[in-house]
Amino acid sequence: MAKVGAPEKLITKDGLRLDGRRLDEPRPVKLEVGILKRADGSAYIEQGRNKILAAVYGPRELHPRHLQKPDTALVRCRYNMSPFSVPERRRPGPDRRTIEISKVAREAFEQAIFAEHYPRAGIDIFIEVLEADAGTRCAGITAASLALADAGIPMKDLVSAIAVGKIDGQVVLDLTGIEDNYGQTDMPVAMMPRRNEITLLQMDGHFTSEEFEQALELAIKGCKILYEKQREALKTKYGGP
Amino acid sequence: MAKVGAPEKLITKDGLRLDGRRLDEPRPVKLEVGILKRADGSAYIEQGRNKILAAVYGPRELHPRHLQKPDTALVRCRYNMSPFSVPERRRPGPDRRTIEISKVAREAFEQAIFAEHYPRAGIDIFIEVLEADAGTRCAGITAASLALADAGIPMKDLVSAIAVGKIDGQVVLDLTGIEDNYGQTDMPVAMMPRRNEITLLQMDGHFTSEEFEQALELAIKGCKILYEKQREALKTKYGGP
Amino acid sequence: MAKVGAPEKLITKDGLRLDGRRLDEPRPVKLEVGILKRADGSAYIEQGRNKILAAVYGPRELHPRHLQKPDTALVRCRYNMSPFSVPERRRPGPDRRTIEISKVAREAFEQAIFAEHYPRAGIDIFIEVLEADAGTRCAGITAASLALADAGIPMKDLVSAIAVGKIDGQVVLDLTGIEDNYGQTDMPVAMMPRRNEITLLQMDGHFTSEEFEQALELAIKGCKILYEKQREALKTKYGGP
Amino acid sequence: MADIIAEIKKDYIYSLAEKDMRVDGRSLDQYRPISLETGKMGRAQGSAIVKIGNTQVIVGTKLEIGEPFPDTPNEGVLTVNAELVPLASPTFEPGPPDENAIELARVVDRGIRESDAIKLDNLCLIEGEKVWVTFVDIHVIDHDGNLIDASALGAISALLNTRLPATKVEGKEIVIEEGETVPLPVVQKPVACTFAKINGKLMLDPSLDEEHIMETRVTVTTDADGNIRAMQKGIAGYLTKEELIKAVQIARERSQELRKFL
Amino acid sequence: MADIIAEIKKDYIYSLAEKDMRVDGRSLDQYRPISLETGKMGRAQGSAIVKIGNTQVIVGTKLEIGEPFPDTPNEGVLTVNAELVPLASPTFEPGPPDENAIELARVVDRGIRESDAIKLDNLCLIEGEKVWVTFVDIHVIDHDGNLIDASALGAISALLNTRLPATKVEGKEIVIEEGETVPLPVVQKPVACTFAKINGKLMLDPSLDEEHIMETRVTVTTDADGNIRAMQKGIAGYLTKEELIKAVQIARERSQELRKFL
Amino acid sequence: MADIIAEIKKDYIYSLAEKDMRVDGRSLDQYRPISLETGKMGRAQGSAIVKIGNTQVIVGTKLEIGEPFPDTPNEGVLTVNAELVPLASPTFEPGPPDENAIELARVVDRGIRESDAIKLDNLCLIEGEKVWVTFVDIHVIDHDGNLIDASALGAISALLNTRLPATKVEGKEIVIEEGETVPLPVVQKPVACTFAKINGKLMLDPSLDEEHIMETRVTVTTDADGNIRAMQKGIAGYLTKEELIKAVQIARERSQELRKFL
Repeated sequence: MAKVGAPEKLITKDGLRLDGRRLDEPRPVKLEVGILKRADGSAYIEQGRNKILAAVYGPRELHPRHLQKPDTALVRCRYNMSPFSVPERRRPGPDRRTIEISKVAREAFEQAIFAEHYPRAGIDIFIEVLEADAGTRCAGITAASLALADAGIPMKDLVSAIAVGKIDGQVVLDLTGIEDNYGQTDMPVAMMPRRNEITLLQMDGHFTSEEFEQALELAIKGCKILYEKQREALKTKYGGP
Repeated sequence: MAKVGAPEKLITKDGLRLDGRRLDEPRPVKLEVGILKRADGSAYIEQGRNKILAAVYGPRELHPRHLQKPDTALVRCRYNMSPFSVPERRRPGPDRRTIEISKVAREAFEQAIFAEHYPRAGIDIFIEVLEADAGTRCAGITAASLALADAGIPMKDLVSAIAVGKIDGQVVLDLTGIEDNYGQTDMPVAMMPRRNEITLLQMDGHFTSEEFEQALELAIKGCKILYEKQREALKTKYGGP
Repeated sequence: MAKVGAPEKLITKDGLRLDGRRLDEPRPVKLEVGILKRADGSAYIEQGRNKILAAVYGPRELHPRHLQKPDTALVRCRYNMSPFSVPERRRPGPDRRTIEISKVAREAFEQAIFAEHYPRAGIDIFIEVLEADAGTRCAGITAASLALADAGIPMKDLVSAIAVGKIDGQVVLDLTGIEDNYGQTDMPVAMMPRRNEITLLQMDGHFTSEEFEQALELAIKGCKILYEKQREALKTKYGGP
Repeated sequence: MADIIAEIKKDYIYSLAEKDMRVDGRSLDQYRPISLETGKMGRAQGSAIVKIGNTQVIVGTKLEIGEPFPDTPNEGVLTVNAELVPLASPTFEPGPPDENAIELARVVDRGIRESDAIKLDNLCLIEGEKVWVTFVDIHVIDHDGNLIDASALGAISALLNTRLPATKVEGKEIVIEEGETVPLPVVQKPVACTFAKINGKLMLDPSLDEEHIMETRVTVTTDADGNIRAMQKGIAGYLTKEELIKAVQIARERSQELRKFL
Repeated sequence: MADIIAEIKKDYIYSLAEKDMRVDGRSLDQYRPISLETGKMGRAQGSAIVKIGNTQVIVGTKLEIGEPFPDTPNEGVLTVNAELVPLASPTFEPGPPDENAIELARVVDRGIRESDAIKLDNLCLIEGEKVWVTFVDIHVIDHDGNLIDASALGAISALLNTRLPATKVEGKEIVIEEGETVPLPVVQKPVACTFAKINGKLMLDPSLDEEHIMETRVTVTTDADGNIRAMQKGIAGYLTKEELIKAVQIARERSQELRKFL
Repeated sequence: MADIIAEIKKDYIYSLAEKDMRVDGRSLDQYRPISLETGKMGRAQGSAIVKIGNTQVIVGTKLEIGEPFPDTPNEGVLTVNAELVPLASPTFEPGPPDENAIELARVVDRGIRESDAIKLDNLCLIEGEKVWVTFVDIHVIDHDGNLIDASALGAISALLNTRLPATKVEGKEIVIEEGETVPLPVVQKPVACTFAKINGKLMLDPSLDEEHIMETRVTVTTDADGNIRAMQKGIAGYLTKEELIKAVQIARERSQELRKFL
């Protein structure tokens, strides 16, 4: 499907991508922890052009009451995009895409959080995309993971996330918007890197089974890179060895 | 009001209708009881081109609680059309027409169900139109009545329903879509045939008082025909003399 | 900003307005108390072309329960316009403008009502605009104040309201629709006249600080005129010295 | 307490019904006092304020130029809407129309539409492209029973009171002739008569107290020639064939009284 | 009580899982009995009724002429929607699609879209102006587990069953050639295979009882050539790299069985 | 417990107010520290990040070509929207804007509109047909009091930062000149100053703790010439004539400080 305005190639002759990255190289990442006053925990991520805030409230009393669970906290997640985060102004409010992303992002954390420590409570994760350029769900999860830690929510491990994909027939790490639009495949992955437990995986496009295995390896490698950056950000905020 | 695409006549010279029926003859009807596994009771009806499912859940605990009635069950009904049930795709969700039909269909059953046997409970009737060709509220009620019986809900009598109308100046039984669109009058009727209690009656178009009486007689006759078919369908499922 | 269809002047050579009023003269006002049977209190106002009903229900049991306040009544207000109250048919239901007006009108009364006499209760104020010609929020508040009195709700004082504005560079009382559309400034004010407490003030347009003071004086004067009319209307209904 | 009072009221209404009597002294087939004013709503193209007893309904009409439906390219469009604003009753809630408001609007709509009250083909401006859309907005302001008859009477009355701007068609443009108006082409006078069935008796024009305890409800809309144009059984309960025939007969007679107000 | 029964069921399913067995006697990578009927819905342009065990899904397609998206001016539009109507399960509520219905529709949509199943460029009528819009409506009527595979199978089957009106373009007008139809250009057969992970074992085509206690869920959509076109991990829990690779492998094999129904 | 702490805080703020002092050491007519960054949001046509104390608001502008309103056929359209996203405060709920968000947006909107800050007639492309629509989206991300002033400052700042694509009109077509942009024609700098009334004292720029216990609130929006362009009393409570005049006077003075950031 040739689309309007497609670039001729996404990988140059010297094997680099349009923004100069190697195939297995993530975009530059900047992470900051604890940047909001009202939230119980918060973090900010810049990954390429992506600019995303995450905040956590809780454990706190859960309303309406009939949602309370007698033996565990209810984890909720809301992924939202600001109206000015995308090329065409976005109408405020959830749409089908953000509802699905909110669901899978929540599910990526349910495995990690010791929710059973807080029966009847609510733990709310908010991801606000301020500027978007592909991979926002992964970047949002990476930031939300830090916001959870900043809020003091006990977790088995941090959750780290990154997308892999296929462009010009090659498996690559961390697609940009242009690579996502004109490439063949996109596969966001989230995991707890120390435990090798994958808690989010979606994929669309085209992979042979060999490519899938290669991509999965690369995603795991990418998550581990993000994991180190997350730990650094926490150290910057909280110190430690 | 001459409409686009109207046929010249709805009754032929030999006194038959476009589909070959006599004036007082219902469309072919096929009824099946107990065709869904999850529902507490269910039934399927084909009446002419109409294809309709009905299911019943309950008596069951009613949520939200403030709807519970201390001395009787709350009977609810939802008449819904699938997006592909009509010539132009229908947007999912209720509209003014389906809300009104849901109301009058529920009211057609409230008289029949021994709701007072189940204080605080809810009894939910669902009618899903899969293919529509006039008379769907009546066919849906006829099917829902069987679903209620299949769910073991005690009733004073089965509710049977059929529409009468006027086409080319003549009172006829069980209008098709084309007869409804280009005829003069439509009058859906539901009743408990053994008790001669009419629990639904709507009418629009044009009847003299004589025509109205004639139409009402015909509707009662039609309901009684449907009633026999309902009893047969229950026998097929549950046996008996 | 010259608008389509603007009149050349809003104040004539002899210093009168298009409808013949002096600059500091309110429109003719007609007030009636107790005109609805079901409401606990009601009133009707005509002010120029404005025709507005107000009704009060309460103090009454408040649903849903989680809104109940342990030490005071909850005051609610709904300002609504009928579909036929404005030149172009208005779609039923609240819009941003009516939601804001409902909020500031409620706030204009919260100071006046002894809500703490009725813990856990609800007091509902409804304002229905039947015909609109500028100043409807003020006229609605003036009427609602009478409806509160008619419902026997204890208040520190009646709330009286009127708008002031600037047309052709002059500060004037009680704008008509044409004056509002083609004038420079609109400033609705509500107050408890005997206490000199201003409980609603909004303004948009252009005032120098001198004009603002002049306008505020005029608004207070206008509220006091309305106050006398309110008292007369209550006397007509309830008698007294 | 409320329940006990309701029970006492019910017993009283029932015992009167046995003697063909009603709480407010009316006979079974008698309306409460009716009043009707038209043209009071200055922003509406037509309007009516109807009172039946303490029930009060305001109906306003608005006309807009819009598109016809594809299957009736040379007819204007009629839209009837009802708002049960919470000012009118402690049981009405703010929010979009519920099933009661929708039923009310649709029953009134069918009465007008099915009696061909408006010559919709006269409201076509450019076939398949531009027609007059007539909005009939029913605004219930005081609910003391029998909203259907008050609304139906108000709707047809407001339509009879409606004037629309005179227009000329120039090519594909509609030119409004400033200041000139023509009456809406209303050619039939449908009127709804609603009965409560209480203790087996049919009571015309039920008051709210009667509605609270009625077993069922039926509305018969007739035209000036005595033909039936729309019917609606409402709420739970049942009617027999004989009861329906009787309701039709009374409606055909009593509707003439209502029609005198038009 | 419900909790105790759930606990007992869970223990039983877990203990069977250890022996690679399932409650209904299936092997871990075996589907329940499948049936598929097409073309039964007479108002739809294409339709399929799918049963997998007791799970039943009806899919209908409708075609309308509409506008293309600005970035794909010469392609038709595909819209997939799923309704979890409350008739199908005591846990489904009336109302707009919730997150489960939306996820279901989007997973099915991606399978079709990403496998280029429909030649969307053949559905362009006038570039940038008029294209065929294909609505795929998934109507779940009995929910006994694994709605994704049943819906995906139903969707592609309904599309293969779809015929659209033959058209001619005359200037800027689309002329429908009455009575003549052509098949929808469907060129690929994507099929979804969903696994529940229970006690560490991957179970293909989970029943509702299995879904109630599964640790996590993963769907693999493949095309006829064995390529992966879409994946979705659902609900909480996790998968290892090895589990994902295994799921892909089984899906590539077992999907061929499903494809025989097409 | 929460109540007791609230009570103690209130007493403390009240007793300080008597001495014209505030909890954070400010004078009554003093703002918290203010910072303002523009142009950081790369997908917006203009943007600003405003901090007043711990309160943080991001405003982004977007421009689209759309239709003018019928009564202003040769003017662009301005739309101001505010989202109180739940990330910003434990009291904000997801969902459509509530009355607080709507009031916030409308107060900011009136300040811009009524001061004629944007030359809307310069945003007309084809009279009566095509104009620039300017969306101003206020995204509150940390709520520590006085959202109105932060949002108003952010809005005018983002507008001043906005560049729109250069266009040529060729017949009825709008041709975007790739890469070339022109500034949005912003000609006035309205600024809002909000006061809390606490223990009878007017406190400029209330913090959240002050807002929790304030008796009433008033906002005065002035232009660079010291004229009043919009006012809004908020929440319950009252103001006297003298208090209002004083608020206007302080706003006229202090707004100049805010305007230095623009």
